[in-house]
Amino acid sequence: MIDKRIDSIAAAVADIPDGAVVMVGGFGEAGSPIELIHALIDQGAKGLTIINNNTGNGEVGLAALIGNGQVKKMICSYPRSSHSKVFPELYRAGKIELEIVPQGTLAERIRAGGAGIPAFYTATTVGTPLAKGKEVRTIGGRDYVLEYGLTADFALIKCETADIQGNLTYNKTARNFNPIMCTAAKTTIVQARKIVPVGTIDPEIVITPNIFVDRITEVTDPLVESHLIAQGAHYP
Amino acid sequence: MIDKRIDSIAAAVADIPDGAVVMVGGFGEAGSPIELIHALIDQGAKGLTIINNNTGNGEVGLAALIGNGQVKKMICSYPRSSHSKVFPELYRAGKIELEIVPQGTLAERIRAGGAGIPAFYTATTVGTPLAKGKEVRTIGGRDYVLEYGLTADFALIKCETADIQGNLTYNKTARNFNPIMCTAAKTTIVQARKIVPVGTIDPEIVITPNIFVDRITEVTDPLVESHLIAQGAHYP
Amino acid sequence: MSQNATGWTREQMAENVAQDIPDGAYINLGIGIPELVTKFVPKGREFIYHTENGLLGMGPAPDPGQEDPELINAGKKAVTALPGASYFHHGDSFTMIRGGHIDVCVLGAMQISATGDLANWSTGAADAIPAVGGAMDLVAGVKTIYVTSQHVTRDGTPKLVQKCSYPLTGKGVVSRIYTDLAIIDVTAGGFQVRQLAPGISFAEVAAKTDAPLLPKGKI
Amino acid sequence: MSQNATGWTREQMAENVAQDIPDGAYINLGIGIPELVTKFVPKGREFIYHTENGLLGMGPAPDPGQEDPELINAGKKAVTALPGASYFHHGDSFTMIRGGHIDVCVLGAMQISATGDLANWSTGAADAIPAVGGAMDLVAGVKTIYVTSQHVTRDGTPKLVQKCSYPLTGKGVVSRIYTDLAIIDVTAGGFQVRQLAPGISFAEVAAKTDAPLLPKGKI
Repeated sequence: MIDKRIDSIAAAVADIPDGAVVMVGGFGEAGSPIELIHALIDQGAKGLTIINNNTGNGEVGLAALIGNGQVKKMICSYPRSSHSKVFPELYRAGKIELEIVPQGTLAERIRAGGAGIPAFYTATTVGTPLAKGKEVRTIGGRDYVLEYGLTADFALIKCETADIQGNLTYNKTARNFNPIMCTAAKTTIVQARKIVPVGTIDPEIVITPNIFVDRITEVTDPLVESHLIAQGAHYP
Repeated sequence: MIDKRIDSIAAAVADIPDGAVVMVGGFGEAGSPIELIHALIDQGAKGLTIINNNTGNGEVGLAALIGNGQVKKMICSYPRSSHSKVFPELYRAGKIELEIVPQGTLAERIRAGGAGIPAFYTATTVGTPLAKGKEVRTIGGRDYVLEYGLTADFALIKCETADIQGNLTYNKTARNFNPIMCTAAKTTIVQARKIVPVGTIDPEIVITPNIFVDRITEVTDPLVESHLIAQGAHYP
Repeated sequence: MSQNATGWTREQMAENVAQDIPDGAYINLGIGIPELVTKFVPKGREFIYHTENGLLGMGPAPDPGQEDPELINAGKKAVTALPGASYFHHGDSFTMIRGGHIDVCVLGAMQISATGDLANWSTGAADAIPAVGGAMDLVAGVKTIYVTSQHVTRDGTPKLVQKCSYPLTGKGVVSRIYTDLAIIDVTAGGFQVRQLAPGISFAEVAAKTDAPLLPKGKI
Repeated sequence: MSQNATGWTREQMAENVAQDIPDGAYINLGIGIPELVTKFVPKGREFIYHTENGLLGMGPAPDPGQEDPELINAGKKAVTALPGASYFHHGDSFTMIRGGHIDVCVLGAMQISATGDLANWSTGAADAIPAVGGAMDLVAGVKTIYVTSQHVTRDGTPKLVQKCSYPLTGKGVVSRIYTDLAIIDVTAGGFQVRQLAPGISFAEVAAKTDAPLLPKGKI
């Protein structure tokens, strides 16, 4: 029986090397794999390129990974938030690179990367500074810019329920970038609130089919980022 | 309260004009909106361009629409089947045009059309006769052909359950092209085995969100194409 | 609508927007005044709200204590899901936006040009950290873009200009502007007043607009 | 495996393929001999089957009378869904194929060239109706393409050739061929025997191959 469970969170992220490109699921705190991120802080890989919509909040989760000096470059749409101090300070000090990508283009680039589409055209950014240096093509009388698919070495994913072979469901708006990131990484590592036997999840409601998942760990009672921030917590 | 129900199948397809581009859901008989197709035969629109993976079976459903002389052009991946005589005869007689598109490229062109992506690159067909006349571009050391998004004036869709505002679920492999076609047509017309009140379908299991649906009709006990063919049936 | 010598309030601006949105519309609302549109849905109409982080059928904020950290909107505030809602991933969410399926998007603005260019994401200042979110996708993909904003900045500088000096969000995308002083269409001939706020004169609006302004009814 | 003077049977060819597929592999099987692979899964291994019309975890044909016309495979035959299966639409199904997520695809062939070109969709005859289905997507996207086929056509014409005369399905895509006479790798140096069927000589295989054939173990 195929079984993709990994005993510990630490083991699940143990082989992420320095310089890896890592997609991190979540939009704000919803769907953010905070335990996997903290395990990556413990593990210590450096020079990472991180793909996420934001740059984390407070001094936990993604913000803590950045604050710990492990991230060389961020690819994101919105590197600001009301509780985010870590990224702005590093960015202004020239200690972290930033590739800003509109949210929908970021999503489509990830989806394209997972779907074997190396490049596509989109009207988003046409006529704006973010189109600078990009190929523009007129199709059917309208201008579009060329954008490239994005892939990663690893994806860190949070889901609600996983079966042991990797079929996944999500909780509400925690779905966000997680399913498309599962498709775009060589190795997809998932923290599930609950792991269930094969055959438990109705085939009609599987959101991420098991082909896109490599490793699963159970985190029954995950940390809640906004609660941690309210408490003034920091990691490590 | 938004309510997208239409009283009759005939009313649902009444305004499809001559020359319309119509996507028809289904792969083989699974997910084929046979009652909507028969209503389109009754309605009589001519010179249609039809987008479907196949060209129908026997002398019912899509094959009957083609046999009735209403179709000017087929866009499909596989215009043959064990019970399909109608299309081959018309094609050999030069009475119908054919644009052959690999199944995955067909799916992606429809998905792109629905997603506002006018064009994309894919490795499918590179080095084959189907790449003839297409732009080839080398990206990351591999060759890809340029393909364009597909949209339609109407989509005819079969689903399992619809709520009255157009959230849809499907049955097993009847899902196939239906959800992506819902996104790519100006007007999406759905036959549902069952129509339920708003709030009945769990938001987590909606496959087609209601934004992609315009009209819904209930067909509680749809015809089964393979049964009709076994009976030697033909339409009208 | 109560009269106000200094123009419309934020609530009245949102109400003006809501009046122009048809029954059954799918809507995406930006942060700030646009969010107030939900409070002024005209009688007999129903709007369905989209939030780009993967929810269609978004409802109001939950009661205090009922927040779910995994049910939030694009502004990362707790929301609810109404009956008929659906969840989906970011790829599908921007299929709705980029594919032209959302009917109306209401956004705030830093500047709007006479040709409908919108600047609302960056001052272009050297030390600013660029942050665009979904704004460029929305203006490129949604059928109708409405802007609602104060007519001038806090220091009195016009936001309606001949040409934006801030970096653009999109080119030629805005069709109508709802300010505290007037409702203004972006036409082939430039800015044109559609309606003046009670007690506000055309001359006052024209004086606070840094581009030619056409009166109502003229070409 | 029983010896057979005229080479391997269809079942033995499928068994040969199955032996080379690792545990846990995601597989897409073409129509004909490839479908027989499911009968020869080596002990201790588990394969997961994908069918391009939207099912992962496809199981065997149902018992007679248990068919569901809406649960079929890409060949439009009734199938079942195993525990752990999932349904998805065609866009997502070809994300699996084009995105390189399927490990192995086993296909039939009309011709295979010494550089791994595959022709299996059209004779190119003037009156043929072109019909490609998902074949071109599979060979372009799946990590490993195995072909299983009789070594020659019914009239004795070699299928392994220096250059395909039929229209291509894909260029340089086939990595290994399982025929009734031999298992043959497509290498940088051309066709190379990996294993001969019991009772079949290298000379016989070489004589029935319309391209240079390297013996096992050379370069």
